[in-house]
Amino acid sequence: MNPLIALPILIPLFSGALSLVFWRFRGMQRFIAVGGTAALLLSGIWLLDAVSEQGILVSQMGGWPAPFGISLVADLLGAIMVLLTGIIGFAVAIYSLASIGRGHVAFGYFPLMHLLLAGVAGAFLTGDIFNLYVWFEVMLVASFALLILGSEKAQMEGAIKYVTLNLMSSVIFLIAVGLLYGKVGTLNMADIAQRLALLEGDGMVDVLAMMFMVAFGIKAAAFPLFFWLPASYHTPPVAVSALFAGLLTKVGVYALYRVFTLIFHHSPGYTHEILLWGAGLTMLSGVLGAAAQFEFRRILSFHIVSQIGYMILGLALFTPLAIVGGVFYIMHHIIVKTNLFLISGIVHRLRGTYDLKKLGGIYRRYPWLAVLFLIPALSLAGIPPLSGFFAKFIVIRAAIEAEAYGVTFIALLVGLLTLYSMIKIWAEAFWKTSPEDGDSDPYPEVSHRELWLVGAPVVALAVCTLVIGFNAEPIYALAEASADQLLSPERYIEAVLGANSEVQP
Amino acid sequence: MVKSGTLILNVAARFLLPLQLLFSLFLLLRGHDEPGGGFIAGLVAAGAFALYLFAFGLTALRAMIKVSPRDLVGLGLLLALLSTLPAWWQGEPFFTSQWWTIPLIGYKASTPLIFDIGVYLVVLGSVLTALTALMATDRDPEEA
Amino acid sequence: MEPLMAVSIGVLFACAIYMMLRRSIVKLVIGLMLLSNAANLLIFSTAGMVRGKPPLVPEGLASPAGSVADPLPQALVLTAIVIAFGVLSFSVVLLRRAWEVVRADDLDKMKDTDT
Amino acid sequence: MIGAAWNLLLGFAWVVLSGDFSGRNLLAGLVFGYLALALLQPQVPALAGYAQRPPRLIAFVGFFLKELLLANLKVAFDVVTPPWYMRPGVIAMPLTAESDFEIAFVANLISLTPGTLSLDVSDDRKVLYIHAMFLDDEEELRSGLAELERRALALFD
Amino acid sequence: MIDVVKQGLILAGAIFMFLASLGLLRLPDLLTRMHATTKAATLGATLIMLAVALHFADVAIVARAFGVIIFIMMTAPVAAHVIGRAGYFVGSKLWDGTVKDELRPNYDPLTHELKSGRETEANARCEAKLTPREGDGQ
Amino acid sequence: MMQIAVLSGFVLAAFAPLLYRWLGQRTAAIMALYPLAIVVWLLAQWPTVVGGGDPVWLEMAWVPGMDITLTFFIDGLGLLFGLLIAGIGALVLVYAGEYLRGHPDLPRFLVIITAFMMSMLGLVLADNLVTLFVFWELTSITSYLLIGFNHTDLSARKAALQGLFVTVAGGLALLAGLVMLGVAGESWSLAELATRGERLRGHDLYTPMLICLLLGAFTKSAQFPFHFWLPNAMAAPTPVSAYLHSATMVKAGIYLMARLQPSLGGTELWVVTLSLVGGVTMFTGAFLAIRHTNVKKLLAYSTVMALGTLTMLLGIGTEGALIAFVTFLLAHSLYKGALFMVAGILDHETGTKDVTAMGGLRALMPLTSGVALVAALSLAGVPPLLGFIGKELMLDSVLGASHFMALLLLLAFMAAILTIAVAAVVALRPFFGEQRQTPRAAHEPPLAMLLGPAVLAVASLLLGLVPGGLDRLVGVTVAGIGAARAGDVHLALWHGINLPLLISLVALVLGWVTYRRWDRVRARLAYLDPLMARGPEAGYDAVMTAIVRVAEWQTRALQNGYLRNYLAMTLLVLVGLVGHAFFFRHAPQFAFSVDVYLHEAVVAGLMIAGAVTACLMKSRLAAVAAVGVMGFSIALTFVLFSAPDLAITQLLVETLTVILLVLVLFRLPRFANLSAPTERLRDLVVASAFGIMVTLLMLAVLGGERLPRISDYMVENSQPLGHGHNIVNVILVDFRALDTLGEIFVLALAAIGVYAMLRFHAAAPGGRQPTPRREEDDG
Amino acid sequence: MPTVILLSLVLMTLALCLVFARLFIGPSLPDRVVALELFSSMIVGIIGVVAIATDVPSLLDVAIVMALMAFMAAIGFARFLERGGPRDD
Ligand code: NA
Ligand code: NA
Repeated sequence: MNPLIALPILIPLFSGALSLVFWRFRGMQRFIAVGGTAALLLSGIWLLDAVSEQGILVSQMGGWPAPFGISLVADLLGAIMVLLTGIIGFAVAIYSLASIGRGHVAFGYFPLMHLLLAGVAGAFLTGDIFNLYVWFEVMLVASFALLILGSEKAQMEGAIKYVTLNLMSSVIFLIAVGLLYGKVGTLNMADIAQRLALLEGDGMVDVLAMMFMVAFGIKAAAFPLFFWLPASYHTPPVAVSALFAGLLTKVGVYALYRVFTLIFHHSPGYTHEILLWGAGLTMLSGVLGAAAQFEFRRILSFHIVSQIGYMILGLALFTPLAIVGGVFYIMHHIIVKTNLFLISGIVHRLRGTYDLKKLGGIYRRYPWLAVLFLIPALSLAGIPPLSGFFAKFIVIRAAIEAEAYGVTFIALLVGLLTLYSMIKIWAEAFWKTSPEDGDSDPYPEVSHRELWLVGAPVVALAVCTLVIGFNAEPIYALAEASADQLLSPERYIEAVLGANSEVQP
Repeated sequence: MVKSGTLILNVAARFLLPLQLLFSLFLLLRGHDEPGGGFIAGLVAAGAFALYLFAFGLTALRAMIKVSPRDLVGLGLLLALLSTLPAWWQGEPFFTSQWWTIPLIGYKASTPLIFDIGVYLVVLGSVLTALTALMATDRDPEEA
Repeated sequence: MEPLMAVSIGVLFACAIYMMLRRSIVKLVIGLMLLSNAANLLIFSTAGMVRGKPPLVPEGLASPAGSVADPLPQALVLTAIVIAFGVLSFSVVLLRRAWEVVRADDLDKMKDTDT
Repeated sequence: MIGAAWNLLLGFAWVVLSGDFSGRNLLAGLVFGYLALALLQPQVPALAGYAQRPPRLIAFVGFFLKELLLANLKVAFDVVTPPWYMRPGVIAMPLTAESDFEIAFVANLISLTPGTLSLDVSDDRKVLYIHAMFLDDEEELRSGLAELERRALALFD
Repeated sequence: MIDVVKQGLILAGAIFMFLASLGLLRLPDLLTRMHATTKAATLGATLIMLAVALHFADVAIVARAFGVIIFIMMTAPVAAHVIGRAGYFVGSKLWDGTVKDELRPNYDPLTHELKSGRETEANARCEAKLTPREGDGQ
Repeated sequence: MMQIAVLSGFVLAAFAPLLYRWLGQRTAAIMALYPLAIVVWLLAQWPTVVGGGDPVWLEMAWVPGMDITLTFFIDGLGLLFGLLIAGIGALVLVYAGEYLRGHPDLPRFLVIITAFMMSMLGLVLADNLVTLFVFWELTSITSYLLIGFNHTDLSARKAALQGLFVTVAGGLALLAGLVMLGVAGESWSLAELATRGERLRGHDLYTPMLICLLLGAFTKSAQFPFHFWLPNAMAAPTPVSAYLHSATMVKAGIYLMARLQPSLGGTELWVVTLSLVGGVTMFTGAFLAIRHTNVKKLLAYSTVMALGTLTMLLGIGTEGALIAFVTFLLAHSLYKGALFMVAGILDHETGTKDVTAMGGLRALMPLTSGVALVAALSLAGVPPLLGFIGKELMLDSVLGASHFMALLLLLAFMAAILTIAVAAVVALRPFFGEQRQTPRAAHEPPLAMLLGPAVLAVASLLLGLVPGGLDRLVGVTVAGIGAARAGDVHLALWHGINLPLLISLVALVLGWVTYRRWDRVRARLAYLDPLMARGPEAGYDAVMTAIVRVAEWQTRALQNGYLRNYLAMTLLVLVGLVGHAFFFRHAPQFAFSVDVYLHEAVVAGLMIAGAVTACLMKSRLAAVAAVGVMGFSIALTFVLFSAPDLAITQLLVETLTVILLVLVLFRLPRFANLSAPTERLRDLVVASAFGIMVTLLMLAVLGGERLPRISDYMVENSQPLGHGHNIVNVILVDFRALDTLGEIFVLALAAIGVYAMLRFHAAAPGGRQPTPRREEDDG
Repeated sequence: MPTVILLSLVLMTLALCLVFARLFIGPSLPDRVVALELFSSMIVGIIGVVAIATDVPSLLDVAIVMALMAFMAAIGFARFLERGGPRDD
């Protein structure tokens, strides 16, 4: 029992509410943005530390005993995700100070950002299936609003697809929750797990599993449910893209991990086999999508899809090592992907475009930016000894150990094509001479202060990537411990419901 | 330019507004025991203002409610959030309800009630924000 | 009643999906309205429907005399209705803005962002 | 207005003093309060005319309900029988009512009685346009409407 | 006795409502249909609410039942007025059997001005009243 | 420690630009001290490793959880490679400092090449499979950056990409192979795996593992058919070519195969594959070399030939072959490094790389020509140079090959002829004959540039004259890479007149003839151009094009921009998966009684009618009104089934929604019927499938086993503990207040979104800085 | 459930069907709005009867809200028409 588990939710909620109260005061909003996200980051660090020390932490909201109220549960996976949320939130907040225009601030950019983080953190911490739906919606509506902020044509077009398909996912989720409640009469996930075990052999369990798989599959942008992502992620201001890229799909992945390790783990031969197919096709279709693109952010967007495949692969293989790989992949990916989007934003700021055909000459003019790009880009492609390599290595090792050779082949091929995309960006935007070079100076003037503000988070995230790579052991140990927890759901159930809980009549 | 409302509608709005607002308060305070509660009450209040809006127009509405609906939203959220904290002060999990009896009138106040008031404000503020924004753009289509 | 509701909800969902598959944005939004209503009804009726016993504790009693309708799905639906309302108002306005910006009701004309 | 407030106050006072907080007791308190005010009325100028209002109101409600029922039957009869007996049309009814409230009140009353429906008030507020269903005898209709208006306005005197 | 009255009220209310719907379906034009709806439905609801008042016979509930009656009487005509006016002004077609229309000549569809046809006598008074007065009879 | 040295090497690399700022042009030469120090250190290990035959172990942990260590071990092979890498590296650094003098990107060059050097060192010293792979990939990336050094040049970028793509593709296969190796051998230590050959060769995974590993090795060391990237990599500055494409990177694949020889070698598959691929590569390289006039290309193809030879020797795998392998490897590194640097000198001094454009340079640059001659003689395998010993041993091994002896011999013989011709072209053509006008007036290069080739050429000569100095090294190395016994090796210039010598002599003569008729040969070969165009490189191009094609096709097919397709796809997936689970994993039970009053049925019917009407209406607002009817009917359902709170909420929301819609629709166009009938039919099918699915699921849940509810607790405790009589409200504000909190945030967010959409339009065309519009005055 | 009440409920729900028929037929938007308005008024009546039938006075609150708020929809539609929205839409 530790009531403070709620802090990572309450802090951004408070920041968002305060920010909204002070919507007329730009300075105050900027202050809250930094302070709030820093507090979130600190609470994330504290939480991970506490969970590592004390095991799974639970708090019963409202003081109602376990299956009746809403439980907040922080196991290692949840705590890791919260910490990552804090890191990304803080990085994006700093970046936003320089990259977000006054108009966006005046119309609620910062409150939306806080509340998006709150939704994400809520989803990671809740132990209640309906409450998960609520946090999904908080996150989703915040993302809707962020997506359209500015009302440009592309934003509108992207938003319609984003909104519609995500709402579809929410409705599928809701249907599944409704049916689940009708079936087992409870909403607490630990309780559900316990009760569904009683119903083993009742095929409805698999049917419900499929509904959750599709609902979360859409959120996670898995094949063939990812359409909303490439249609929209490249349209909003880049800080928003970065926030989305780092966190949103990962909430879907997290939900898949949670549900398919805690609740639906009884017939992996069926459910996880389907996940395996999904993972392979997701990797492949995402990376091919990127290969066809010629715009910085679109390439990155498609790669989100492809990388999601690796994460799902970890879950689908369902061996201890595979889960370790999946968790490791999530940690690595969130940082790297956010960073790449942030860098694309700097490139855009410097050169005024995301179009690779129109870009060029950055390597010559801004070598520091080139280095900063190479770190996450090569990490994304799984080049050692960066974080992405270890992530990929564990997953592939797990796949080979599980004798899933087909998907191993796909995973390797996708690694190659990922590198191809990153190199495409590198060659076109950085190495190539700019088509506009020779004109006096066609590019917007960027002040030093601004460059520092947008550069600092990029550097920090790059350092994270390097640290994860060079000092992979602690991260690996963390992922291993987390996978260990995930694969013994009885510990989660015991933590939430108490030691000798049985299904209460 | 079309006039905001008709004489009959205006009179009706002027009468119904206090009635509806009163009713909404009634629904709010009584919601813990009978059908009602912050959300329903907030919607009723928002409907009341919407009627006023249709009858008298945006300027009149702004003149009447004085605060910006967005402030209502922020305040409501803050209030709802703050209502979760007293429990923490008592060392209990967030959201644990606290009940006090207000001395003189014997009224039972509680954090759930404060929470419900927050809900009320948020609902009212949100709906009004949307409605006023829509009406404002409706008023001058060339701006779009 | 529940089986009848099951069928009705199925029809509602079918209508919703059919509308969402149209090319007109307005129809899309109407489809969204139908969709959320159908989902709410589903939660409500899957939990079981009871006539004339609302989940209220009579004055002076500690708990209702006899069984009452399950209050939990009602609370869930209430939350879901509110969320759906928020989302719907957002989508409605989004549709209007999209129309103002794109100047077309035809969703097929909104595919620049994809390829 | 002041009279009503006093009446309410007296009603509550009764409830508090008697210590019985039930609705029935409040009703009793209100009735007693009314009677007290009716007695007091000649001495207090602010209460002038207060005592007359409730009976007038009750009489008016009775009149109104009678009209409502009868005219409804007439429309109902026309609806259920296949041929149309009605002779609808829009007429302009001159208004004696002056204040917004009065006009609106009258207009709504007219709307509620079957056979007539207020469409709108002219911009100069002199005329109420009414859609009537049975214009067989326009003069009778007009006088009936005038009677309704007179009785309604009498409530505010 | 009360039970009989109650049941009578309920049935009467139901019948009036049914008639209202029949009228809505049968009557030939918008304005005549509105006659059916506004009154019959109000009457039906009123009767049923009286039955409710009789049934529960509790002050709080009776008050609520009367509340319903009053509210519906306050709102129904307003709604009818607004729709009728809007319908008429946007040019809803009147039934062929309509005998007269004193409004049409006084209405300017472009400016939405509605004259009374009596301006000449009292132009001055009209000017004075252009701005609606605050407050009313009470 | 060596690991620290390698890692600090990377740090040193990163500081190169800073150093350059302090030290200027001398930086490269000063930085060369670092590899030199490593050479010294390695030499210090010589007594242990070579003298005592004991590998030196340097233990270091990295990621123990993943079985990854940073342990280095230095045995004969490691020492040999280490010395070559660090030694030639030092020379190349000195050379490059001069070659790129004044080049603006010299600091960046130093960064990358130092990093490359360290990666290479790590690669050959690492004991752990994963660590080996880490350094392997680092060499790919750094070499990519080096090949693309002239990054503004499109062809350089293309060549860089090609090299990277091929080597990384192989690298990924290698990764799979290494993992299989680790899994099958239950160890991640190369040294340990070397002792588990029996088990590995018998393992089920042996064949796939070997194929994957060889793919990695072949691509990296430019074996046929992956050889094409290497000549293209000549787009790199010449110091890079001298280093990467002679001594180091391309040898990484060779190193790996040698390293794996004890664990995996000796099987039929191994022998056949390696000797055939090696032989073919050997011949291909030599044959293709002769077609070119660009001196760097000539050398590059001859490198391909050498790499093929080395692979072939590993494939033959006899003790003799392994001795030949080590000797040839060493010889090649020395002369090829020297020749490339000479090529760089020629390019640098004359301004051209075309051999036919040069002639008679001997007079202008005598030192260079001498160095070139010595190195070329080694290449040609002429005594008394080390190359000769290597070639003789090679031919001897081929004669002892167990498989395809004749074929291999033929290939080796022809390769030898061609190589001799190439050597002559490189070393004679520019320096002898009549003097020609070159773009730049040629003269002797600065000493720093001559140092490298001279040292290497002299080494070739010395080691050729005194090969006995290598005996121990070769012996230890050969013992380490799987020779049956650690035989005493005696390298000698003269083995008497034997078959290999005769073959060499014939080849020498024929090679000379070929050189004399080189121009004609080239002209003849030109006829083969169309055939060449269909070579493996065309395959590579086809693959690249295919990737883009497939990608575009897939994008068009999947991400086609049509929301309705996305939706339909999503729903079909859902219906498909759920339907499959429903019918195949589950025996649906539908046990229920229909207990309905007529009025309830009518209300349900109205609900449906409202929804269907909304779909059918031609007019938007009529559809809205129909939705309103549906909403009111739902509210009525809530009233009929004991949910007053829901009923109130539903009808309030319905009313407000209608208001909202009406306000918005005012501006919108009317419904248009845009879809074709077939599309509508398709949509109807999708929609019905979804509807039927939901209905069936509900019926199944209603008819199946149902467990008790947690809500019973709430009903019991709402008043006593929650102090409220309205249980739904108590749930909302107390039991599940967190849900409600989230819900009001959703509402607030939606309001902000709506507000921002309506009032804030950032994209004023042309303007970059969006401005808020009257942000203070609207509510 | 007493027959009279059942009968009334059936009668009123059938009446709802007739109203719906008008809404379906139209032909003009105001006709539909009138139908919707009548629909909501009738629901007030139905709620009253259900309250009696089930003896649940709390349902009256639903009726009050309905009586007080449902006409807003009609006002919204009217506003649309007055601002020049096409009446056949
Ligand atoms: Na008739
Ligand atoms: Na009338």
